[in-house]
Amino acid sequence: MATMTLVQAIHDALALEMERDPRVVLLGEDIGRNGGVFRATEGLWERFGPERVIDTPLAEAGIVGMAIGMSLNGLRPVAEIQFADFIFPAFEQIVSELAKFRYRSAGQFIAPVVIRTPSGGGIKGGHYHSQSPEAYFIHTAGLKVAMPSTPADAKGLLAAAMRDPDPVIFFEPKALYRTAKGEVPEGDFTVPLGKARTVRAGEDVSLITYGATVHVAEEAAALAQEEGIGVDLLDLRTLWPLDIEAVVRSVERTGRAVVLHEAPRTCGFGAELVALIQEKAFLHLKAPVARVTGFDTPFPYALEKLYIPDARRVLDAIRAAVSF
Amino acid sequence: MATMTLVQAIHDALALEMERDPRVVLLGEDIGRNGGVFRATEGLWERFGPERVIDTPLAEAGIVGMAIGMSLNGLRPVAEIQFADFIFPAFEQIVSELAKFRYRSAGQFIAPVVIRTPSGGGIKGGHYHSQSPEAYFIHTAGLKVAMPSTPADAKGLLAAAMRDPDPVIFFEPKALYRTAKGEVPEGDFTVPLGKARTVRAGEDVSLITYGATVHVAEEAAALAQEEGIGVDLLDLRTLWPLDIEAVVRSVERTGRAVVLHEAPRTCGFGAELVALIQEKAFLHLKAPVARVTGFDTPFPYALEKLYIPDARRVLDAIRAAVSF
Amino acid sequence: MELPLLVALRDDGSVDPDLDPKFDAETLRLLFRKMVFLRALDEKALHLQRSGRIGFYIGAAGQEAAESGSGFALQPGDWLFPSYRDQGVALLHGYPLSALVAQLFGNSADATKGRQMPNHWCDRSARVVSVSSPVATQLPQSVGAAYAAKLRGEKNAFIAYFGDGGSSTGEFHVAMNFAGVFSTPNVFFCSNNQYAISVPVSKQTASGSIAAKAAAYGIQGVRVDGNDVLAVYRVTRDALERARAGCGSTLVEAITYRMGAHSTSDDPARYRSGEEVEAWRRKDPIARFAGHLRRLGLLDEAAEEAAAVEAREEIRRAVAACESAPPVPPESLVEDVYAEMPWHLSEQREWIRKTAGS
Amino acid sequence: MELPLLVALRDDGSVDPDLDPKFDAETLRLLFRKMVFLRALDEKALHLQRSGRIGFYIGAAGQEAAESGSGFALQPGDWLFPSYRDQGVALLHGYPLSALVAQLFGNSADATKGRQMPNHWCDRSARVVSVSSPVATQLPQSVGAAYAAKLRGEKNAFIAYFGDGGSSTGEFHVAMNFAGVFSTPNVFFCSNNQYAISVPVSKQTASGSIAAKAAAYGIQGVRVDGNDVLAVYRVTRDALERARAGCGSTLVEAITYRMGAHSTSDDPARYRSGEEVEAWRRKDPIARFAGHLRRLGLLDEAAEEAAAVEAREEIRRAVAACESAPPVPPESLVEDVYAEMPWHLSEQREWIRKTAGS
Ligand SMILES: Cc1ncc(C[n+]2csc(CCOP(=O)(O)OP(=O)(O)O)c2C)c(N)n1
Ligand SMILES: Cc1ncc(C[n+]2csc(CCOP(=O)(O)OP(=O)(O)O)c2C)c(N)n1
Ligand SMILES: [Mg+2]
Ligand SMILES: [Mg+2]
Repeated sequence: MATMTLVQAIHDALALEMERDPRVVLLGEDIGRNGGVFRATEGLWERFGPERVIDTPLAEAGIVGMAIGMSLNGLRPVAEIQFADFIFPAFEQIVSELAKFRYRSAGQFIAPVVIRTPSGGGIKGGHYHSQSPEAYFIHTAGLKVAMPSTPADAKGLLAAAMRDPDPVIFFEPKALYRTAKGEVPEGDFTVPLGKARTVRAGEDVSLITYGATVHVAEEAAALAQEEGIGVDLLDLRTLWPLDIEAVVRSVERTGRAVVLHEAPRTCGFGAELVALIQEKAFLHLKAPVARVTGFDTPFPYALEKLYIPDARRVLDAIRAAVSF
Repeated sequence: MATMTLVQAIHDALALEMERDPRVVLLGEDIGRNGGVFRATEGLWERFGPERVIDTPLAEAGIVGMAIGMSLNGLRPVAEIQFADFIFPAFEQIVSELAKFRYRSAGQFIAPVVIRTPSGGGIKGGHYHSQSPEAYFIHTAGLKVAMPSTPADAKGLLAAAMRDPDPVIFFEPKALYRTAKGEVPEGDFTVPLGKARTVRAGEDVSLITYGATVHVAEEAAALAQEEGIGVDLLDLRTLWPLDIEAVVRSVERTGRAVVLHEAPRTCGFGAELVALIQEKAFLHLKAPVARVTGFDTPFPYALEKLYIPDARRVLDAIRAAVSF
Repeated sequence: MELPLLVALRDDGSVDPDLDPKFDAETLRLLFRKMVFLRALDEKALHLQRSGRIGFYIGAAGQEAAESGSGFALQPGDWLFPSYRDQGVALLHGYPLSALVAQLFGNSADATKGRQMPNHWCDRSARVVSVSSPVATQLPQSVGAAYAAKLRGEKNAFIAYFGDGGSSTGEFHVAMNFAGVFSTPNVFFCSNNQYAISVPVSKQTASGSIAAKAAAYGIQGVRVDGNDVLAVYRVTRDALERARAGCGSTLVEAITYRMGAHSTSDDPARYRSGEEVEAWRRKDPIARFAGHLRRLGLLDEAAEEAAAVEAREEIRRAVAACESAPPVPPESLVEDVYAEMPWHLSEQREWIRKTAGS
Repeated sequence: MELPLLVALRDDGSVDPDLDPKFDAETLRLLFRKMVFLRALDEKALHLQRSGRIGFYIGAAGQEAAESGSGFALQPGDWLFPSYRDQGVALLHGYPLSALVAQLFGNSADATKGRQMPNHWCDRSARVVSVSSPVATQLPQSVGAAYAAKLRGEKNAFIAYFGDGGSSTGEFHVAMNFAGVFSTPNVFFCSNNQYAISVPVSKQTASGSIAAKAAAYGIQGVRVDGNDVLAVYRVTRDALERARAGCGSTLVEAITYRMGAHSTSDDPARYRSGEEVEAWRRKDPIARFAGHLRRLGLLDEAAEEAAAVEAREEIRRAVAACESAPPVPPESLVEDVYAEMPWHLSEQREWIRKTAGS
């Protein structure tokens, strides 16, 4: 075990997989000589050469389109989109192409591309350096979507994504890049896609989240504990395909649930979680499933702190659920 | 009143608004001399000239980007995206720009663009001539989203959208273009955005839908009636901002709800409807809110009929809700 | 910025020696039969569509020289990234007719399980990449695939097809630019058939030429008479060879004409005149090549007729062999979304089993 | 495909008579003060950022000739579609310094309610369109705005700014292409400052020149020495005039250099050498213009120093006037999403009222 920040864990996964598998190539803006604007690829250009760590022109459609083509022809490309906010020029390639290759060719052509991209707020980045666009991709059949909350998961999930036969959109909570530190297994290590992690067990209310808000949730759960409320806290890790069993098992036990994310509320992933929970555990529910989310506005600059759910908002929702 | 098909009603709204307001311009692929691949703009190029009915190069990003610029400078552009499946090259312009201009400029710059686009299946169009991507846009703060199910609503909602101060994504269920016929008020006529329509009243279960599946729902409701089940059928007309009062009022009365759409299930608009209903009417619910939706696959060619929800699937869900 | 228009088959009946591929008689005849075959395929498919036996079709009548000339230049290891109109190239690159016809029917004989509309086929073993409707998305993909080959030191070329309309997309720009920057072994073949559905190329770009855009990317640009099968062959072959030799990418613009409708959903009379169509009909690439072969004494009326009859017969057999295959099974709806079926699709398969009674 | 590089201020101290805008002495001095002002603004803003008083900043040191030369050519009715680095142009086009500085602080003095990061300002009354981060999205918008003016018979020009990196985007391509096809009154001003963050322009395009890409769209292309304020003024003025006169669009490439970091989040030492930076520092556009004015006897050391002092003082006052304005009110979070607040945002405002206690 080594202690790493989340961005170091990402780096570790990339370096190990590149070492292990010569088919792995990285491409994106400023990922080469500059080592990535968040330094996730630092030193890899020097180590693996500019043919495998590729600085591209400024065109996300080109980055993803090129990655798709690479994957069709046997490489395992990892595309970096510098900020999740800039993924939209590549939306056509992702939604119309990446997600549909296997299906439309009935398995003849597959596109196992990983798209890594920093998402979420917390760095005073305003509209375009803060968004959490995961719901767009969860709604798109054919994609897998993951988001780690700890360095160990960051390494393990990314390695798993890089070995997965399907395209994976891998969101990295940029607020955690340097603030999340933890023990990370050294060398070869994967965390399977599709398995949630119980962060803490509790009997009174399920709290379901992923990414940066896992830490907010932990804070809220600790505060709730002080009030005698036991929180069953689930970190989804893979958003889609969801670990539905873990979710249902928890809610069946607690009968109450709060879902938490930073992304805007309306048609966010929280809505899907609510829908699934009430479909699968209706008779266990003692209170409506509550959503604690970002606001239905563009991501603000000055009011960032207000926008991002904090422990107090989560605690309020926990209390409301328990006292419903 | 005149009897019109849905596409004729669209045409009528466009012609009348162009007549009424010289700021209105239309732009898109093949909308000029060709009158649009579905003939929605037939004759308008001849009548209003190529400066106001503009055939563009093949680039949706250009169409929407240009429309935004036109709207910033005082025009009222209506952009046609030939099929909703081809809206993704414009996703960057829509999500990063169109939706955010008012907010980021604190009201200094507004972009009242209408994007008309045919959506949904039913014409054997396969992957790329059949999709229902409304959820992407509902999730995007700053956009309004509407979808008519009748010729009268098509005319009235489109006219309202063209006069609205906010950007509107206007989905036209292409399966209804020629199959939906009905009475349409002549001359100036609008249907306010944000107001649902009760298609038929009933006491046992709420059935909530929009667009082409309104007709499927009517069929299912009639079948249910034969079994003695009274269906309260709501056609949302405007998807967002939702007529939340109408939804809650209905579900409070019936205590049971089925939401129905053609789009894929996961993170579809149905999930948001379920989440809202259980948040706002939890104690009235006698059964889980059921979703009847498209499958979580790309839209198929050969199995189109299986993909699109039919009256039988809706009826099954109604029965299940009532007998829960 | 005018690039010269390369022509091999001159009006006076001679062949430009610089562009003449110098085919032997057998090859010339074979090439002719390939063109005739395409015309026959289009006719049959349009007939199948009109009679309701298939749902849709996109023909390429008038573009046979561009299709066959370029397709003929491909070598087995090369990759093809086609658009929906390039069945002619795909067949020449090893995509079996039987598979193509089965795809039109989209029944259980279709290797792609009826997933897509007609004209949206693929064949992994022939390196024919899956066609998609969104225009020009295949272009950046072809650059990535080419990059992969280059990285491994393989010497194949990667050809991608698109139309004049496609040159307006953002994808065109990023693909050409990436190909220039990474010096990949790509050939971008633009079938400039004068129209993007109803929009004439004059409204698509003010540059006057699509090939000339190559200079904006530091790649080669070539303008060729797209109704001249020998010239098309020659410039495509050269471009592919440059690619294989590591000399970078080429943008080929083949000037041709779509003689029929954009697709079976289109009515071209709405946007172009009979005279215009007639003028281009007189430049029919098959007739033009036939004239050349006749002048060389390699073709007579009987042989011409035989080629058509033979083609029709082969197509008829292919149709007969698959038309009555059973429909695709309902459960296949939820297959191949992922490598392994996740729980939510297994659930959805259960609904299908219940409701479809299978 | 090389376009000539236009230079007015020659190395030998003379001015190319064909490019000389023939400014009077007062105007030359004014232009100089504008450039000095920009440098001072950057210095102050960087200082504010380093000391934690503002969160972020994007400077343009080294690009003052491109900014001021082009901005000086704008006329009041013209529209400006800037990128995040073009505060210099905006100020010249009537965007008040007070507003710009307030935007850096994003507090209640900011006309845009602290909605965006520093450098993302706008001003409707000055026709300065809202800056957004996504690169090049403003380009097609500027074509639409220009189209609107053309439709109404107005005679304004529409200038949009972007960088060398921006030329790789799909938005660049569609904008140039639409401008060519619709013959709109646009000027596309590319500040080729040699880098897109860390990526040198040689890896951005293999064409060697961005201006040369204009030919691909049938519009005018001009390459100008971007560190030569007179030449930049001249080519921009001409391009704007052509636009206003209905002669279509121009793509201007100004060859310049970003002397500082990409933004306050960037460390340029990671990707470029000290020698390179030093070489460009010797081409500092302000020093170069100062030399010219000195040779003309229009500037001495005292005047130069006075310009800097005056600039610093004006900026200091602007900062002082808004720095301590109260923060934006919490409820403003949910305003301006729509013209009228829908129910769901009213609900969200209620939560804010409750939790923020306001
Ligand atoms: C991105 C996108 N937008 C719109 C369409 C609808 N569409 C299908 S074909 C076509 C015209 C294409 O013209 P061109 O590229 O010249 O190819 P051609 O059909 O002439 O071979 C259009 C607009 C599409 N398929 N994809
Ligand atoms: C679409 C998009 N992708 C990525 C980014 C991140 N990014 C911000 S500035 C920049 C470089 C821009 O370079 P250039 O266009 O040359 O302008 P400059 O900053 O040099 O003025 C990048 C990659 C972005 N803002 N937008
Ligand atoms: Mg064409
Ligand atoms: Mg730059």
